[in-house]
Amino acid sequence: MKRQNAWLLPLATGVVLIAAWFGLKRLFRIESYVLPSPAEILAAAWHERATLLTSAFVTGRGALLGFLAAVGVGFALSMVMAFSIRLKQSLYPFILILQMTPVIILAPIFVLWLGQGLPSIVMITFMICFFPVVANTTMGFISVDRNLQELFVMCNATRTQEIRHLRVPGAMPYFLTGMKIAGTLAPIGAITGDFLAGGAQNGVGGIGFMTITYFSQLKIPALFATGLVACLMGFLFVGGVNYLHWRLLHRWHDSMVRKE
Amino acid sequence: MKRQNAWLLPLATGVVLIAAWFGLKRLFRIESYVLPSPAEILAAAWHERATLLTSAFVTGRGALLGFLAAVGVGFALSMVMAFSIRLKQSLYPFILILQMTPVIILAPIFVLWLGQGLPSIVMITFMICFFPVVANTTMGFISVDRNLQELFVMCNATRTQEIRHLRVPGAMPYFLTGMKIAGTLAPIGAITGDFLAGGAQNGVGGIGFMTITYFSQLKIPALFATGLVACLMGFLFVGGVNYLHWRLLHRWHDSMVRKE
Amino acid sequence: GKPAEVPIAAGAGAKPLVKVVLQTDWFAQPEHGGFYQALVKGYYRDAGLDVEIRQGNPTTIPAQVVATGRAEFAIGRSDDVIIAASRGVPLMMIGAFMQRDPQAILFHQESGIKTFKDLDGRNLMAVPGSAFITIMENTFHIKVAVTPTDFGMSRFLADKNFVQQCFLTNEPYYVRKEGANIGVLVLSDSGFSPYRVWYTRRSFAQEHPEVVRAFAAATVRGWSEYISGDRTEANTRIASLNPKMEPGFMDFSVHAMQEYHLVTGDPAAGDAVGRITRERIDTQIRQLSGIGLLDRPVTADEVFDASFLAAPPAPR
Amino acid sequence: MTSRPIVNLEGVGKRFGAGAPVLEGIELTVERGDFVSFIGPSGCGKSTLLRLIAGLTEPTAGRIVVDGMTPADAREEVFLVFQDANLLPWRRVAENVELPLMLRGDPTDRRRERVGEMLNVVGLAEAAEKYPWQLSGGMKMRVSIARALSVAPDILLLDEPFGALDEMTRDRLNEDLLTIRERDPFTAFFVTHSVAEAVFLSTRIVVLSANPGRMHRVIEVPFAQPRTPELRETPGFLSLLAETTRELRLVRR
Amino acid sequence: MTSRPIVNLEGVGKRFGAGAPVLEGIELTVERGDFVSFIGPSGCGKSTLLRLIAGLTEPTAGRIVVDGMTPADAREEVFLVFQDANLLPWRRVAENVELPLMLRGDPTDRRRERVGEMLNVVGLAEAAEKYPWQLSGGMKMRVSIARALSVAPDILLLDEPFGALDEMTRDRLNEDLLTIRERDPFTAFFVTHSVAEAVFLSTRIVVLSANPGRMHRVIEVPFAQPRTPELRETPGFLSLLAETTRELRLVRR
Ligand SMILES: Nc1ncnc2c1ncn2[C@@H]1O[C@H](COP(=O)(O)OP(=O)(O)OP(=O)(O)O)[C@@H](O)[C@H]1O
Ligand SMILES: Nc1ncnc2c1ncn2[C@@H]1O[C@H](COP(=O)(O)OP(=O)(O)OP(=O)(O)O)[C@@H](O)[C@H]1O
Ligand SMILES: [Mg+2]
Ligand SMILES: [Mg+2]
Repeated sequence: MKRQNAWLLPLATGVVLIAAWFGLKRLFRIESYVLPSPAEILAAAWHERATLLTSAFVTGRGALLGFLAAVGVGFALSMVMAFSIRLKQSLYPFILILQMTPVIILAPIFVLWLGQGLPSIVMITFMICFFPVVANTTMGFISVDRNLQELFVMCNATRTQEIRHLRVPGAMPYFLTGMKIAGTLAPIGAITGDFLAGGAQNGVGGIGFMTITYFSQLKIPALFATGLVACLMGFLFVGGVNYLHWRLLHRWHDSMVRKE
Repeated sequence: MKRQNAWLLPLATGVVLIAAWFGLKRLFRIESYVLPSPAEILAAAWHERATLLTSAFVTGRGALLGFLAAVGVGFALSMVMAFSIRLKQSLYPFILILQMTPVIILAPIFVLWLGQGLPSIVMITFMICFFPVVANTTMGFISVDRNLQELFVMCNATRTQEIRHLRVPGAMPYFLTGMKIAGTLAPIGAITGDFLAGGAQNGVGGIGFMTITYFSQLKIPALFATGLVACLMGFLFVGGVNYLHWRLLHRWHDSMVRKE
Repeated sequence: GKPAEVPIAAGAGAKPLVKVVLQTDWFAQPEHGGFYQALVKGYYRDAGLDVEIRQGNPTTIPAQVVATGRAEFAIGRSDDVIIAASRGVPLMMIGAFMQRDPQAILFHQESGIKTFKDLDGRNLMAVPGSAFITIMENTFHIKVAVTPTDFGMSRFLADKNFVQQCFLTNEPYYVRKEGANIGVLVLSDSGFSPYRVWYTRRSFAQEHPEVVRAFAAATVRGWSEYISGDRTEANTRIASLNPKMEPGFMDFSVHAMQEYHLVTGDPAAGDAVGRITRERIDTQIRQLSGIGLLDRPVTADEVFDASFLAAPPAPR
Repeated sequence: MTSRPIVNLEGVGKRFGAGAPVLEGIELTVERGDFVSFIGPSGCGKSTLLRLIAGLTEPTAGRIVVDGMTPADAREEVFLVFQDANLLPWRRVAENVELPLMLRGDPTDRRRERVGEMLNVVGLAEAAEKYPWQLSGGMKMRVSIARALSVAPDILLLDEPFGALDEMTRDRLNEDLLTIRERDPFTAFFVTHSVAEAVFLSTRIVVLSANPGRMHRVIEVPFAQPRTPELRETPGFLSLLAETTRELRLVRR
Repeated sequence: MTSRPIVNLEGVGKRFGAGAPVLEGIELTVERGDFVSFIGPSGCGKSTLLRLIAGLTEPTAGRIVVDGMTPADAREEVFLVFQDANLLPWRRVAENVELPLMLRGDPTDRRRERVGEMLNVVGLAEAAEKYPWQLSGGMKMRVSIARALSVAPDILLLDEPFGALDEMTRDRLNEDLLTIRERDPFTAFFVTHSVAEAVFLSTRIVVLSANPGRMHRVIEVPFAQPRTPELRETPGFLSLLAETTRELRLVRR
């Protein structure tokens, strides 16, 4: 497998998909106010570039902070739950409840307590992103090799040591997967935050704000352009996580090591 | 660890949390139209039981179908991508794009093509749930033990056989984790579907429909009651996945087997 | 209540301004124009008030914000205030900045809809739970199926039989631009005619009547001027706050407010900017109670007090 | 008769990435029916050599021909008993043994029969329904041996198959191996640390030196086939054992 | 002198869940400084016995006392060389050896020094920076041995530590083990399949029978300490070797 294929193939598929997109649009005579063509979307993105850039910055900040909070708090929570099965049994159901309560119900409370804008947006992003981190990390923690666990018992390791030196590194592949999911959710979370708790300062809101705006203006190509921005932002996160995956695992984990 | 603790501890934590809830409400004089008390929520749930039951049924159907579609299609997609690294390189970016495009942008297209109601709701639920399944299963597929992989090479296993008999069972712990995340997302997805593509007959739609209704009528305890219903529904899904986890892994996987 | 510690006196230039917050129900738009007019023209300042207009968004519950003291004033429909009052939220309407609600039902001429009766059996994209829907159904003996609004128009454009809730001041502009041949049914003609009001929490009205009065006077002045005077400055401010606000669109909005007499109502029938009548509030309470939306009985006195409003300017 | 050699190694060398070479200049021609043992110090490249013949890894120098094909193409005729048991943790013992037969599509009946037979050979008939985590180390290796034997390959590569077994089980399995070989003749490549085992089983013993792994000496084992347990007591056997041990001592770094 | 036995097993039995008993009626009193070997057929419960003494699992019958404590409480004095290498895949060789020292809080300098020393003993100084997946089977086991030796426990449990090693490496490590024991005396429990190894190292050999694992015979090994390589050639050694082998043959089921 040559290195260049990593770029060539998705590109080729992309071309095929975009061709299909054009084709479908033609074939079914889909109007641009329903599904604009890629060209129209790019044109709209270019036309609105100033606005989109500013709003990408606004939303990106919320997404990044929410993502970091979700990864940090999610990891910490899983770690706390790894300390004792009792803690886990006590906490997990409530983590589930937090995850499963539609954010629209909680959003007004966040806004009331944290005020409209960044803090609430970060909180909403956090709410949307944190569970995949918790679920995966927890599964990683309990999937630890029993033989290695016995080694740590043999070493009289404290629970903290066991978690730090055995469970944390062992759970990395799971944790990173959770982080990747959180990465794709972070921009969506921040955009939802824009909807639910954001606003426009000086005429520029986040991507979510622009999404409602374009939507209510029937600027459908621009609407899709916000989707494009969301995707680009998401790719940054996923790219970051992939880099971390490579950094942390390439020396030892089966998902990376190429055995000759 | 006694069996009963599995129930006692979350119950105890629950009591503590609910006490704290009441306490906070008292202390900060939080009015019920901001944060109702658990008792008020239960009373509202009881009062609206007929409506909530019907809408739980409506949304539950969408959630279940969307969940099954997400699990099925997500698993199948991961499997397809496991067949060749080229396929994966071609498909993964587009799966990411699908996941990362805010659903509100795509919803009108779904509604136009699939019509309003169940099919669109299922589609939206699917869109929201499927990526965790794909991300986890894919990670599971690539994390397969290299030594076992060599065994399959030694056996002249076809790619299909390798996937069926090595990667699929080996990826189960990852797949089940993805499924658990999808399970918590399914009710949220269906509720979002209710928002974006649902409808109502005789004033009763899905849970999402009732959420907006109560929201717009400022029936805050009833609004929280819809959250309660969403959580209950989510618990059913998570419970189902946990059962499956137990069924599939308890005989051999480190997360379950208790080595004496 | 305790005596006002805030030094208030309308027009008392030397005294420090009293800070108040107005929570709106949406992003800045011409439907809020009078408030911005009063702001940018300094009418609030002249009245001794330092007003901050805080924009709402789709999940803002302005009633909550005012009731919990995070804002002094908020705006909304009178029926929402009545409903909130029946849920124990102590609100007090001060004045109506729109005598007629801009909500309407939008349809394609091709759909054959002429009157409310023609909506029978159709899908209507609207905010679920809106009181007007049930009342309309009862009034005209029809039944509609409600689809939650997605705040968009794509589905409307794509389907000639699509019917959706709209603001007279908003959606028609865009769909006409796309060439749709549309018609509207104005809600205030449906037998249910709420006001758009500004309100405060009851305790604030009791404790700071001067503030409420000062705010009311400046607001009425702002609105009167916005709807029939030079609104350039206010519109510039609105446009600076909300990128959606293009000049053409704002002109359309204002024009719609004028054409449908949304702000002024029908002067011949005694309507005037700001005015709320007990009679109409009573009617609304009766209608809401009739469809079971009120948790407990509400009286007009609980929810509005016309006394804060100076005598309305004489109709021209 | 100029029968084609079944396995031919020509100047085979192997290095992993940019590391030092692990194997160098391995020259070996093996006829059908040969039983070749490799002995040498830990880490000298014995497992790597078997993996090269199995086509699980590619040589970085020289050429390997297996039955006229590349090792990868010849894999149908070859099976490897890995140094670790390499069992699928989610399959019971019998299912693990069954795996290669199932993968190559043998009918269920034949599979069951063969599995039962081979579990008997390794003395694990009673453990058929257990999962790998319930087995002792030696039991796991025996499952792995049963798995390889059930395939009845033309060429069997065995990487220290009996290292985790007690001497008695080991001797019995040595003899079973020879018995099976008479029924289903196969060419064997055998890695062991037991010189006695090597001398008893082999037709040829390759002594490898370490760092990098080179062929130190090839010792022909002249005893007749079939071999019987009594061979172990004969003077010829003991003297070859002593000689091989001496050679092995020479290669210690 | 009535010195307290360092390990005492009283009627120890073990069964897993509802299965057949694995061990039954194990009675053993071990004095400080003893070197006890266990030999017996594969699956007879040798590893289980070591895990019981290490406190990694509980007996289902009888009682185990280690230095006056329960095995779990005595764990600070004990270390086990597992039957599998049991290395952390994300730690390099040196880091794996360092692990127990780090966990018990030794200062970094002492740790480094000790790790280097022990890697030298097992001949892996050059592989210190490798990851486990880059090692051969025997190398992994040697890392595991180095890890246990670096701890210098009072009681060392060794589960077939040399099974994956060639005879030369094995003999040298046998001797190294004795040398280390003279410096840091420890009580050893040693599982092996090599009778010669058992006779050379032990003060006592316990022959176990299988199904369930019972004590078949305890053989006292009378040779003086310290033992030298020459012992292997003495007639006394050879006759004890023969006797032990005979006993082992008796317990084959
Ligand atoms: N966790 C377990 N659950 C059930 N049975 C087990 C478990 N561990 C071991 N056994 C059984 O106990 C018996 C003894 O196992 P053990 O590992 O102690 O044998 P051993 O003497 O060390 O054998 P070997 O020489 O092959 O390593 C075996 O029959 C095995 O199947
Ligand atoms: N995948 C790998 N990457 C890098 N080096 C490797 C790899 N596999 C093996 N080696 C190195 O190759 C050498 C030979 O390994 P091999 O497993 O063939 O030894 P061996 O003779 O089988 O030893 P043992 O008797 O201990 O099993 C070792 O030094 C090892 O470190
Ligand atoms: Mg090897
Ligand atoms: Mg064992």
